[in-house]
Amino acid sequence: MSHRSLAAQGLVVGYERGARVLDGASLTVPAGRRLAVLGANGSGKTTLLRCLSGALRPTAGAVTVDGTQLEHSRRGLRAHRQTVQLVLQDPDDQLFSASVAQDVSFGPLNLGLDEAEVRARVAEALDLLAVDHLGDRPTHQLSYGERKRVAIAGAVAMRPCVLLLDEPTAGLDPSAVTETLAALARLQDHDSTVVMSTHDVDLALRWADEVAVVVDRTVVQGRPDDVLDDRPLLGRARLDRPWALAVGARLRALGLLPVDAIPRDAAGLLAALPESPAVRR
Amino acid sequence: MSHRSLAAQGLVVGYERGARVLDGASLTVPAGRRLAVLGANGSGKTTLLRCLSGALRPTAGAVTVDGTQLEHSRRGLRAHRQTVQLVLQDPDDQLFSASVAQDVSFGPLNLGLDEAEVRARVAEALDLLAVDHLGDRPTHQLSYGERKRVAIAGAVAMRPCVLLLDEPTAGLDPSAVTETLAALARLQDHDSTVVMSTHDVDLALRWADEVAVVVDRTVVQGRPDDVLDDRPLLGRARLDRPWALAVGARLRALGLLPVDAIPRDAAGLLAALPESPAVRR
Amino acid sequence: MHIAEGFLPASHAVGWTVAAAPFVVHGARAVVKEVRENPESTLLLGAAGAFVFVLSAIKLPSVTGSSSHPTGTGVGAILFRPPVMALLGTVVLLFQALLLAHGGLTTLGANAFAFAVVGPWAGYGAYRLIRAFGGGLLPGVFAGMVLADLTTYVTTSLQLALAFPDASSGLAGAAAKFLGIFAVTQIPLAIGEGLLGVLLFRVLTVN
Amino acid sequence: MTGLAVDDAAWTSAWRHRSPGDKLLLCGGLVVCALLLPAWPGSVLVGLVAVGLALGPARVPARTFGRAVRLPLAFVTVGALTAVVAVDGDGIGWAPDAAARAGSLAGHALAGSAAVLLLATTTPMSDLLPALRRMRVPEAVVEVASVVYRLLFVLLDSLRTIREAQTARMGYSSLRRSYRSSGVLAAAVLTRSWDRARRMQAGLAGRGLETGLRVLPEALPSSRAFLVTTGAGLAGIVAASLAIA
Repeated sequence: MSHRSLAAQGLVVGYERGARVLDGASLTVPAGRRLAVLGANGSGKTTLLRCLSGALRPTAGAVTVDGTQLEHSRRGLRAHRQTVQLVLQDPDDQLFSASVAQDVSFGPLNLGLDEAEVRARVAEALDLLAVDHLGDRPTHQLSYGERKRVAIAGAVAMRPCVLLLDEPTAGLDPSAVTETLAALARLQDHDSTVVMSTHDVDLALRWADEVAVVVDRTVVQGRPDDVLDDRPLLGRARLDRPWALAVGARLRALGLLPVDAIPRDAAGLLAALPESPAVRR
Repeated sequence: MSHRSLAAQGLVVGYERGARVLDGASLTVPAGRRLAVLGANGSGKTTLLRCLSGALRPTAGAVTVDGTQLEHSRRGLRAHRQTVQLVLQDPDDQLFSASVAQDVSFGPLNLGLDEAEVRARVAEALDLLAVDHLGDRPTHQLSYGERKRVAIAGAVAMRPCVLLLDEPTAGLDPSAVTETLAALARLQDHDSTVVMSTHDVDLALRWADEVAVVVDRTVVQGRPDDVLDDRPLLGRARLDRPWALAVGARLRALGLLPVDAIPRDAAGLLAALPESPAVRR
Repeated sequence: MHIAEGFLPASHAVGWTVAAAPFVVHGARAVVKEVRENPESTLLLGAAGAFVFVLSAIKLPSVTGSSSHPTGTGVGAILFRPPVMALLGTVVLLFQALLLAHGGLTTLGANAFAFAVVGPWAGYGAYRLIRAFGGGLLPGVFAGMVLADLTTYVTTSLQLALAFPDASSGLAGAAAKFLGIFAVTQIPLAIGEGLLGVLLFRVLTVN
Repeated sequence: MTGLAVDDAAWTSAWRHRSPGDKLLLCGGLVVCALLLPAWPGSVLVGLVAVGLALGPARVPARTFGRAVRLPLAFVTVGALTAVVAVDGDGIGWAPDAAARAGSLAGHALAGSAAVLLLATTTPMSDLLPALRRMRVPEAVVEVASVVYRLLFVLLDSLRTIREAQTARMGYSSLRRSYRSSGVLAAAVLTRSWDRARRMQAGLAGRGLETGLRVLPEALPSSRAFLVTTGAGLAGIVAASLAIA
């Protein structure tokens, strides 16, 4: 397992019902950097991730790993699946075994690893996601947030170089979001490049090194503070401008923030602001 | 249909698996005001709403409408249902018909209304939720956000005085959230009191007239800018402090906001801040 | 494989409809009674029917690489009993005819007789017999699933043979032909369905 | 969610808002004609009319119609060939009139299938099921069928997603693993179906589930012109067939 660079060039995906979902979408996932894929529901985020994972074969365009093109043959897909893993949004459709440990062992067992190695992989994955205490619990007794993390563990046990997560924080409460982000940071340290899709622009600004906005069937990629400050783009993408960029811009204009300070969240903003000149209550 | 005051006193709910979910929870939904019920996942938000709707009978405590206590008899529940409707988080739990219009007609038909009246109610409900264009689309072709609004329409067609919504915005993208909030405002104008549960503190601050935090098996109710600024309480409830309160407090301390200004969102904050004294680029 | 629309002569279509009707009506009565006593069971029965429909969308893995789908009526008969399966099976056939163009409307009776009556009863009978003689759950499920699948195809073959007797060897020759084409080829797939049933019940009983 | 092609066509067909009774009458009439009239020219006429109406006024995508007809075509080909092969002690040969008999069988079946498909691609199940009620099918059965219709899409969606997740984790990389994964998949879909039913019970209780699942079908009024044309068209097919045959 090591960080790898995953990319897509000129993806075209057309559904049978007529309209194209993606039409010339290109994207680069730089090895070892956090990429957030942003888009409204129905924009094609999930379709893009499914193409990257090999689950969906685009009508045109190519997916490459470190420059080598993905072949949609049995053999090509098998190799790709050991490099790239996708975790879909709804954990219920990814947990299909009775117990947590059993579910996480599904992938490693299919890789033909021996029992000791499978156990080690399961333990490692549960540990990375901080769900090791759930190992022998039945999957249907878990909370939504726990199920989401166990579903991620199932993919992590395959030791992917790139992990694609579709809306990993959707439906989670703030503390579960914090735990999930901590787990993703551990995965990153453990040499998996992490890509997440989300429609939460504030989260993307706070978390990502780079963002890719899926808009008008294509992708606009760049730095979070550039792309997420591009109001016409956000309007077309039906996304909001992160509050921190809006408020930060005004405070810089007021001279309260240094001209080069671009706070990404409340903590960053408060830290960058001067301490109160007024008397505290 | 008219606004009614719904309340719960000293609710105790114990699950079979041992621990109590609620233990002495009291809550008042003031007629015609927006109440947000806040809590982390698993805190008992849904249980509380189910008690209020009559779906769950508490071990102890009472639910009242305009002071009259809910009886858990067939007759009592039937009357209650015409006053209070609950919409669950997962729309697939409530949409049993493949035709949107047929699904919405289910409730009114069960009220024993005649065909013309049922059709009128269906049309009204679809209109209020701005999903009238979906009337003849199949449920299984709708997006998640569309299904959520159709599920709300199914409850609205019962013309409830109080509408309880469990996480109506969870999983929705920003534009779908905006549309849902607009629909809720129309319902409010249409004389339904709206209660929503959420774990999004920023949304609660922005939307609610009052908030009720479910914490430690009980409920703390009050004004959003009071309750959501109570950091020890939020800590116990595993919720974040809304960024607007944190940033607002600092800017007041810096003398940039009037002492009585409590902005609830980015737009409010920007409006309350002075225009830039510096030269604009 | 269900008999396509228009393939059976009218008299056969009517005859098989009459033959299947008592079983389906019996099943409908059972369902009506169940729903009257317990309105919520509408949802459970609907879910059961949807499950049987969806089960036939699972691809049975096969050595040759050609794919085939389980009938699913064996597992349905074991879980929900043959009378209910007679009705649910017929509903599923109606849906397959109208959503997948698989089967037909005038051949619904004939297909129901094979798929929703004979298959479930044979499968359920085999399952009960094995259980009664002290066989375990899984052998019972295996036999039930294999038999439900196989008897469905045997019945379909015989229905076709009855409709189209062989020009020189008559009914027997026709039966041999249709069984050879539609039933013998099904044997490995029926065994596959049995295996699938065993795996399914093994997962269920572990839970 | 991706649906089933025939169902998608039904919801978007230009005949979606025609009365289901009218369409049943037309398609039922065509099916009966396909069954009872001589294959030449009866079946040919029925087939041409059914396909013409589907692709013409009903605006069903030709691709959907063509794909859907493949399944009956396969059955009819194998079935008809088997029927016209003669076997006896000496071996295998063609029955007398093999070509004519096979043609007639295929004609009846393909015309009938096209007529059923015309109904299927223009009328969603949720419009057809209320019509069953008028045919004296018990309310409870119609309600169960309508829940089947809703849930099969929910379960198909689960099935596809679970299978995709299993595939990604190498669940179908050998025959043995494929079997194991399929068994797990079937069990998972079964538990989902129970779970769905249970959750819907809770979800619908507040809207009055204890009185059943009655719904109000859309008002899709019958068209006199459509009925007259149907009657005249069917009579024409019958007359032409009897005259020519």
